[in-house]
Amino acid sequence: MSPEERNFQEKIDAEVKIEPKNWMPEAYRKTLIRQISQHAHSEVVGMLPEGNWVTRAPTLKRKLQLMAKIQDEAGHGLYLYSAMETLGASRDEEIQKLHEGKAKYSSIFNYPTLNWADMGTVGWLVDGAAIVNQVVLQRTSYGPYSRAMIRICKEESFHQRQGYQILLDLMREGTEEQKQMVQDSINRLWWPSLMMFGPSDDQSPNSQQSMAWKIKRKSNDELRQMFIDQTVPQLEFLGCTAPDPDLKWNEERGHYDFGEIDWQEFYDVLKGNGPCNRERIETRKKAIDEGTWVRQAAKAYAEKQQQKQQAA
Amino acid sequence: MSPEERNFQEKIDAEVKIEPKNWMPEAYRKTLIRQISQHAHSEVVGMLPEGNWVTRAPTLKRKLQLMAKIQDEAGHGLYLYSAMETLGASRDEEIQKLHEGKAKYSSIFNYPTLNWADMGTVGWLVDGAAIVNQVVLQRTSYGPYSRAMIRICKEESFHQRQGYQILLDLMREGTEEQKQMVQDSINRLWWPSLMMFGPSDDQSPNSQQSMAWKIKRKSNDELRQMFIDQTVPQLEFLGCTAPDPDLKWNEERGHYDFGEIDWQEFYDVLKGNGPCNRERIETRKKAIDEGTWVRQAAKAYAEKQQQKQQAA
Amino acid sequence: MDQQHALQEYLLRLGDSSMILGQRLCELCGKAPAVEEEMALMNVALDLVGQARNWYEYAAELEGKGRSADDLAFRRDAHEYRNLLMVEQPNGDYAVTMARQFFYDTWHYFTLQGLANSADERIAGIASKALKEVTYHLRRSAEWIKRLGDGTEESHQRMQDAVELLWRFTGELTTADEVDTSLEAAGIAPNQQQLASDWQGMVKEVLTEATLELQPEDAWMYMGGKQGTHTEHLGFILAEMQFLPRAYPDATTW
Amino acid sequence: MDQQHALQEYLLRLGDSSMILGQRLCELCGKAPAVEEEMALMNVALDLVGQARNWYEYAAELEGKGRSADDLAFRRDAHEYRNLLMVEQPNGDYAVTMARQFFYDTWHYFTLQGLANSADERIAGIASKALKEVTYHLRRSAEWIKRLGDGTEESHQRMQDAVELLWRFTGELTTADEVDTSLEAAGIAPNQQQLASDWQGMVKEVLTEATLELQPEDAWMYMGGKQGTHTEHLGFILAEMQFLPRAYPDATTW
Repeated sequence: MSPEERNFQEKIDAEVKIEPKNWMPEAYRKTLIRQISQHAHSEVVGMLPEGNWVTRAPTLKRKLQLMAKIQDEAGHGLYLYSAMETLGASRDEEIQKLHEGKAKYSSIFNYPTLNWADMGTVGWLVDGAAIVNQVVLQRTSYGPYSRAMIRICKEESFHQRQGYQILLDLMREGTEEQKQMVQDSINRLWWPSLMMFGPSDDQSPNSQQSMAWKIKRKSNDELRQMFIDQTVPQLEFLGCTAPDPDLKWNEERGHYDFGEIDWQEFYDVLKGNGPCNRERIETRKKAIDEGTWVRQAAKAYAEKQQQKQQAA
Repeated sequence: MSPEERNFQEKIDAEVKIEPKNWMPEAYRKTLIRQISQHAHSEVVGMLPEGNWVTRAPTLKRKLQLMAKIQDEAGHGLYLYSAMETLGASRDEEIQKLHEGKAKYSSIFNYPTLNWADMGTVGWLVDGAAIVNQVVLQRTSYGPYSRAMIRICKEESFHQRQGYQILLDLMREGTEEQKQMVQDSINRLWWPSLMMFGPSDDQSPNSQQSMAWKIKRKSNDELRQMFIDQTVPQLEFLGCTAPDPDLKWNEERGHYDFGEIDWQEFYDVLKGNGPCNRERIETRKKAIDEGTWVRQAAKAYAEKQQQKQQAA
Repeated sequence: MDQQHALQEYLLRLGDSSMILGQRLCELCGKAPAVEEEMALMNVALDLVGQARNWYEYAAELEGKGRSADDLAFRRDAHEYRNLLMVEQPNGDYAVTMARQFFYDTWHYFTLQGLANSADERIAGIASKALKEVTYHLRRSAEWIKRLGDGTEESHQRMQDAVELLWRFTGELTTADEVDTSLEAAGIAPNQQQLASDWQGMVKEVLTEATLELQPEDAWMYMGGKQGTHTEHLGFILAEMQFLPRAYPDATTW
Repeated sequence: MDQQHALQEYLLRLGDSSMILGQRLCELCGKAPAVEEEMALMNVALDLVGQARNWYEYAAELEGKGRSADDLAFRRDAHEYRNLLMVEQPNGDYAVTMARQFFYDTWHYFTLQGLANSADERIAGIASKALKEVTYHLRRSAEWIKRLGDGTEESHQRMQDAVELLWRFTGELTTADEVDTSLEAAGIAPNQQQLASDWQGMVKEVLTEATLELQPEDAWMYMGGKQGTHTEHLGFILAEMQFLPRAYPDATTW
């Protein structure tokens, strides 16, 4: 281990944040770029399943809430891309990778949103699962990422409560049809939400180094268990069920037991074979491709303005 | 007058049809090409205001009726383009003129269809006005055009009765809202329907020659009066009113009197300044432009097939 | 699964698939690449919606809850629709429109051929009549696959892309579920294995003649429409299609 | 025209115009040319729908028939909507989106500036709050007119085309009818002549700075939205926007 490397690891061990100007191992930088860009892409792609219902929100109040949430997500995307850029990465290049299918984003957004209750379930389960990940990441070793997480977590928690409230209102005051929407939504999104924590620990090769660098701070399976333990009581409070016959409290472990995830589906979706992988990427690619002339114009205009100012 | 010309005019006067292979004056040919192509364009552009509601027809029965009507119109378009081609005109060139704003089509289709009752009113008033024109044209001097008119008139009459039936059903069994749709629809389409007969006789310079050639057989004002006389009793039977305070029976004339048409609007729409002129032409142009590769492929395939057959 | 319920589901699959494809074709009104195609597309759509009405009428009678064919078409939300995912896919360019049509027509043709001999006489009657129309649909769409596949370089590429785009929705056409198999057992629905192999045979033959690459047999398939889990497109289709009956719930006539 | 009725109409014009433009911007979610624009468009849309809610609440109270703001938004068909034709036009490319926004923002800004001094205190309150938001909207869209107008050759041409495309809908922004003038007389609505000349001044200034050609002042204008006669687009917008409340009429909560 070189002195720089030792110094770096000592900082990490002492919970001192690594800042953009500090020395860092190339693998640390790369891992972070990959992780933060994935996270940023997820925020942006994550707007699509919600955008699918924002034109059809059933009341002014719900419409405004959903619009505010989508706006926040665009903001999170920007914030995360900035954090990523502090590591010397290029936003355009990383987005390019996304459009070529080389970069990942949260697989959950490859599932369609098929009824209005999904706008509640996405908030409750999907943002809920994201928060479980992100709460831990607030203490991640890279300063700008950690600070982004602190800010994002706050807003995500708000979204999560709002999502849960949608479901609660539908279950408490809704018609029979509306209650069925909720249960149908949970049936479709339950397992994909559990998959958000990634493969089980024995299948997760990169995790150990990330743990040592404190980029990651808990294992996939630990996080998944945390999520389930906090979510099941909320599920019961709703008066809904999970599509998992094996889900039950284990007194001995002090945790909920749950059934085996369909890993075939998990890896299918990861490989691009999810219900909406194709549409999501195409939508994003089209937006950026068709926006090329707009961005070029903005650049050309800015340059002209600068020249004028210099001339004046 | 040349012998050919005299022979031609004698045939006309004797009500003998002119056929494609017969000699005809160049001006006769040109006038006919213009008139038949306008008529064909009108059938095709006329599909658009109905296409606007075919995805929203409120019952299976009405949807099927509207689809059948649209299909008929496409058929009329084809039939008329064929009649036009017997005069040596090129369909592609005439369509090109349409897309460049150089050829006309019935101005009525530049008005939007804004509620479901418009599907009744278009049938009743618009097809009704068209029929008044076309019934006379069944006796037009050019054979292929005359035969096209006979066939088309039959189907149009069916459409007109169907359109009237839509309105009658709505007025008899509809809710208050549905009845309002009908009256609103008549208010919007009444005057544009009267405009379908063209400028008043004193403003219609080409008419006299067309009358002599028996391309035209009655004057614009005569046809308009015929239409009003047959339509007003139907209007009253519906229990609706026309947006014309001057409309009333003139015992002396044995006809209905009616108010002055807004000729400014008529000429505006003719010049391209109608509510939907731009959209209608753009839609048609886009269809044909975007279909170029399809037509090219069909042609290339047909040629390949022919070559194969010749080789075999 | 009791047979009455299976039959009900099966009729909705037939009706909804025809209805939704008919609706997609209606969207093309005035937008086809030639006036001949305007007429042909509307003609096919008209057949399909007419067939949908026949299936709905039977389904409504069987259900016996006082719902009409119109109620089935205009008053069910997306999760109650049972159409194949294929037919709800967007029109795309004309290669996509025609590839979708061909994949569906092939399925439709062999299905109706089987149903024409159904033990259920009402079904056999509707199917026999529809088969005549669909024979023409299939001939037409197969012809377009060849024209575009073996036309110009551009059309070949577009058709190849269309086949590749839509392939993931073909699994549903050849995969039987409990509804299908229980009705097959009752002699009501056609032999599902036969149907699958007929479909594959015809598709292979036409794509090959059209100089198009076949898609991998083990490709990942997107399914669920027959059971009511759709793509995001269906909701928008229904919002438009059902607007009037829903906006004017008191209207009893139109 | 009695003032209560005029006021009712006027509030719907304000509410509906904001609502429909907000809806059009919602359609762009995930489709903007940059993530910054995603955020900005949704932000503007959010302001507009929020303002619509405020106008609807006042309109509903005034009407006193027990209808809610939601009823006004989700239970009226196209002929009952009173929005400007401009805002219901399709998004088109980004030049069209921004030209539409700029023409409307300019009208919106000067209208709200006038309404902030309305004799009707409730209106003055809503307008004052909205004016802060719309000041930003206008700054932003004017900036885009300049960027695209004076950007690249392509963007200049696109923006020029957009201005030309939408010009026929600007007449409605500067043409007062009886509703406008009767409320102006009552000190409720702003001076209509002033509004028109302010609009023209601002548009001229920004287009000129953006190196864009001005459109003829005597151009033919398409009007009618304020009186409830719309373009063919509005029906489709509403079918989508109103689907859920209409499909589930018994739902009292969402």
